[in-house]
Amino acid sequence: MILPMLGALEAVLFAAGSEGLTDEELADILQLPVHECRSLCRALQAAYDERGSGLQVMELGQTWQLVTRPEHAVYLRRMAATPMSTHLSPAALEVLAIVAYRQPISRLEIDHVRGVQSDRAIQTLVHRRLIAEVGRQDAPGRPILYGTTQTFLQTFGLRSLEDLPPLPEESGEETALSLFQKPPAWPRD
Amino acid sequence: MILPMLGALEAVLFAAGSEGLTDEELADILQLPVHECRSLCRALQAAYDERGSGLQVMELGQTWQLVTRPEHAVYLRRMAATPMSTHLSPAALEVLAIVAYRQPISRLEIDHVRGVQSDRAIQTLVHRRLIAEVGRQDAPGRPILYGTTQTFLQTFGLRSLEDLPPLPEESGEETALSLFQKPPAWPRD
Amino acid sequence: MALEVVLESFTGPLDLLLHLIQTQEINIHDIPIATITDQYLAYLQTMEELSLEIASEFLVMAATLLAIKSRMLLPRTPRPDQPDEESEADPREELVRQLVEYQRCKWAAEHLKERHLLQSQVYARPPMDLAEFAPQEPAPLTGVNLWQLVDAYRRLVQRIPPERQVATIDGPVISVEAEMERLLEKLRAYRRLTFFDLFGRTPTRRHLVAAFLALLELVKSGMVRCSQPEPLGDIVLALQEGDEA
Repeated sequence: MILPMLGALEAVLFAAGSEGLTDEELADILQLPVHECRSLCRALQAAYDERGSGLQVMELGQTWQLVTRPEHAVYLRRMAATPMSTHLSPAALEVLAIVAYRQPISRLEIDHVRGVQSDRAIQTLVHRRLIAEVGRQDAPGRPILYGTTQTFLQTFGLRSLEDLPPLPEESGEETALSLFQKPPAWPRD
Repeated sequence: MILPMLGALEAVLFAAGSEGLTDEELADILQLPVHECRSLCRALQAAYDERGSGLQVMELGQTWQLVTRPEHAVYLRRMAATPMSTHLSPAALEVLAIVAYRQPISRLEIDHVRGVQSDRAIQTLVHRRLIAEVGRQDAPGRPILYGTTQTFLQTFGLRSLEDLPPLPEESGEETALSLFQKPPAWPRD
Repeated sequence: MALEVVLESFTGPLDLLLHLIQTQEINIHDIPIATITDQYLAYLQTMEELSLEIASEFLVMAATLLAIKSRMLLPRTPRPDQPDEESEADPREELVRQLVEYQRCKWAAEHLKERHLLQSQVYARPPMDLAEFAPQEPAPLTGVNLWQLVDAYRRLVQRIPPERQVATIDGPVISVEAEMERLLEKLRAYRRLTFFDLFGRTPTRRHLVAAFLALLELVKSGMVRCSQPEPLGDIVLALQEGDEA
């Protein structure tokens, strides 16, 4: 009985990330009494320790979390130092462009423009300090608003945001105008 | 020797999360030859499978990722309160299948296989980044040629296009084969 | 024709034909064209009776089926201008070839659907914040320039399906109050901005007017200070210290 639930607990803690989950949240998700969740967590903890995993189950504050072990910090340091790639993925570049031209902008608005979820790309850009939280939207949940950073300006050789090339009017908005409006010539490469 | 590195690999894949890590990045971080990284990943994969973990090691696109197992989706959905991933219409799936197996392919050729116009389905797929323009056909009007993307591989849990199952052979129908022919490089079975 | 068949949606004429063939377990390579044509036409008729829109491709296929049917009725004689070794090709050949190919497409689509469903049940976790492990600032980005960024945006705009504009409806009234809030929000984030930072990318003229009025209001109420460090230079706007904390 406990074994299949151990796998479920593992999956749930994994996906929860650095926020962790409280006993009560776990009880709710796994549909188990709180005390059973606690013993399940301890069982998983023991199992991880036993097999010398690179991860461990920790009770931090009031939450259970899956975290890396300190002995692997050296690899994480190397990973942090050598960025996963020196260039940006097309998705990240797209998000960066949206933030640059439409800041301040929320994650939801970015998702809406792109038609796909952008969490990952946003996280990458925040991590690379190309965008940062610049405020909160006055809306339910007070969503984070993103804007570009000083690093962004430096990376792209801009004095200020004014230096961003103007864009053609967006499609969908006042389509009639586009008939008479010549899009600026885009230099290639 | 391999055991301590398994823990390191686990920690590093955990930290990379949904970004995943390529063979080369792993080699760089773990300071191991690329081929050893690959066997290490496969060893970790086997270890996870063996102990019935809630997690699994997957090769998606060109990256190794640590992800949850589908059987725990019920708990994760409860946790994330995420809607089921938006499904694709039958028409979009048809177009995607044609592009996946016959890329690069033009809209006209897609229309021809389906016997019906595919503009809208193509637009949906482009918008969702499952297919993209990969070139132009050397024909009048230089029509756009479509191919699948990295997102496609990730979304469908494929390591590479080679993971697509071979299409059922049509016995004795030479003509049919010629149209849905696989590129010669693809492994049979 | 059963009603459930009518209500089922077919992605195209080939989909419908394949459905008719499969439900009757007909050999795809030897289609009884007269029967299938009748059934196909009956289907279209039912659709019409239900006032369902029939895509033009369905009608083209109907014409094709009728053409094949009539050619099947004609005696097949070798034509003198085509000294073919065998008798004239089967009029169904092209259609069969299309159907066989489409069948494989359906097979592949079904397979992809299953894979998609399976993969949608797999969850990853967001990448860990490695900031505490990073020795200093993340390594500078290389190999990307401004034009790539602009291009990315332009491509994005192209990729987004154009909204079908049926009628022009005047946009929402932009309130000066809302604009004041927005400008303040921006200034709170940046502390100091030039005039163009604030207005350079205002989407429409209406927005621009509202934003400008809002700025005047803010200056009047003393919440924002304007200065022009050099003659004809950029106007610098700053949040009045101590006012907003």
